[in-house]
Amino acid sequence: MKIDNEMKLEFLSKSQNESFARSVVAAFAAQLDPTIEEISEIKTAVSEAVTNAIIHGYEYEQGYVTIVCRIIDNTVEVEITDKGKGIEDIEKARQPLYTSRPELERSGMGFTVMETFMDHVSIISELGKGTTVIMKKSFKRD
Amino acid sequence: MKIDNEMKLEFLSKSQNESFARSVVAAFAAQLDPTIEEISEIKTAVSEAVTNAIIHGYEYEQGYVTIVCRIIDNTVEVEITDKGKGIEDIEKARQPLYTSRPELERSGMGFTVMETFMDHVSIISELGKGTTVIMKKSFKRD
Amino acid sequence: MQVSFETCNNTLIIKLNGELDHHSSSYVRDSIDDEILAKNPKNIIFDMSRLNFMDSSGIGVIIGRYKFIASNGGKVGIVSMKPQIKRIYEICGLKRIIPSFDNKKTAIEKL
Amino acid sequence: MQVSFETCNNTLIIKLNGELDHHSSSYVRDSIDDEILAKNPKNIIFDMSRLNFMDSSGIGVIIGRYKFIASNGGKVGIVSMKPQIKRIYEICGLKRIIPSFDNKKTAIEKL
Ligand SMILES: Nc1ncnc2c1ncn2[C@@H]1O[C@H](COP(=O)(O)OP(=O)(O)O)[C@@H](O)[C@H]1O
Ligand SMILES: Nc1ncnc2c1ncn2[C@@H]1O[C@H](COP(=O)(O)OP(=O)(O)O)[C@@H](O)[C@H]1O
Repeated sequence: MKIDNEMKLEFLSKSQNESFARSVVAAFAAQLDPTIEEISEIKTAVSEAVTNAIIHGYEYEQGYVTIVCRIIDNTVEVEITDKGKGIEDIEKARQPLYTSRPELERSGMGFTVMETFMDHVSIISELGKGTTVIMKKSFKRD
Repeated sequence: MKIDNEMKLEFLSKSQNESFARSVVAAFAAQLDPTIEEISEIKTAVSEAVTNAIIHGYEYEQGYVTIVCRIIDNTVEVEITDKGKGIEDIEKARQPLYTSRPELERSGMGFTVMETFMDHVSIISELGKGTTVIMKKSFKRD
Repeated sequence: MQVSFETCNNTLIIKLNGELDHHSSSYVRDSIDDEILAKNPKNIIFDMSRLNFMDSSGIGVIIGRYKFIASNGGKVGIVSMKPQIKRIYEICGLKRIIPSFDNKKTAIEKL
Repeated sequence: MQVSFETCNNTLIIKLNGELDHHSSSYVRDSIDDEILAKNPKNIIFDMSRLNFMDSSGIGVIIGRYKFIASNGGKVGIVSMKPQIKRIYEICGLKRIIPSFDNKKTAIEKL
């Protein structure tokens, strides 16, 4: 598997960087000539994972969020990492409607949105160490 | 001096990443509400420095280009680094029309463009180690 | 992100302009809650014709307002969703509790 | 980046559409040189009405074509530069060797 292109983005866990982060991934994925629909799917999935890093990972404390993005053939791979609190029960976290922060009016649908919009979503997490969400999406052309 | 926001971008020294890199810096600087003119000035300056890293720093070999961007008050600070060949004579390199690669139809105006469009440009370089170009631009708002 | 309002009989129309994510959600939430407190509408309609992006944080904002309005016997509708936003609305199951309409006129009539 | 051509008498009009940077410069250079070889024009005009970005790599491309055309006694002009591009043109001193015009008609007449 030859990596055709790669970038890494690190930024402060400030909520104003959510729109910045999703635009950067969209700009990088643009080299695969995605449709407008595919671009908004990636943007939304990235927005969910970055928001989770800021709210749940760092719980609004300051930290760095890292995004690694790779293009391999016609697939974009996005890895979003925080060094925050970690997830105790990944299976529970993935369930639709489950949220640990209902008081923040979270819908509990973040992982469901990521899974619907991307071809593949996996989560690596360790309590007290942090979380990495790995997402992949292929662009099939005719 | 409190850093209000910060990001770091690393990407492969491929020419297709020139437009990606300038868009990312522009998207990050957008939080200072720059004018369209100011945005195109930053984009152009970043494009010059990133192109230099790819052509002169890595001489088309594969390497990583790093951009660190900081917002401090109403100033954006951009640091563009390569771990390439380095610059022997920085003063000569800064001169308008000087280029070490005329055979590539380089105009030798890259540093002049950076200096015109940004408030401050400094260069740190070591032969065989690489080059960092540091640029600053303030947005004065009444 | 901008939020503006219009009132039509006992219905408050909330126009969202920009991108509704976690960052803009607190501003959007506060603006709407202030207006609901001031105008005390029975029903509310979200006009999304100028909303260019929304993720599940936006769904949280809508459900929050829905719960309040519904608990007072009112109804909530959404009009003019762009395709990306319509998909989020469907995926998140909002469809089952909040009807969507093509335009404000039908929404006000049918709510 | 797209490059298209139009010929008017002995003048080749080169329309640039997109962003002219180092990445797109080799494609732009090759397209233009092939066309010059095929049509052998006396003068050339760069139509920049649809060029949205240019840095000093683009200046290198223009100067390269200018040198070839000028060495054969021809002239080079530029039309319809957007403000950002006009500033690069001025900063890089292109102004002294290549005149700029508001539109193609005046450029063809005055070149
Ligand atoms: N980066 C993270 N760090 C720690 N916990 C997380 C992270 N991402 C998700 N979680 C946990 O998984 C739960 C479900 O996430 P999600 O489906 O995105 O819903 P929501 O963000 O609305 O709570 C969160 O409530 C949180 O407990
Ligand atoms: N990142 C870099 N690494 C090594 N050399 C560089 C770098 N940036 C600039 N230079 C040197 O400085 C010279 C002048 O740069 P510049 O003004 O941008 O003009 P140009 O790119 O057209 O040559 C280059 O020709 C090169 O010799």
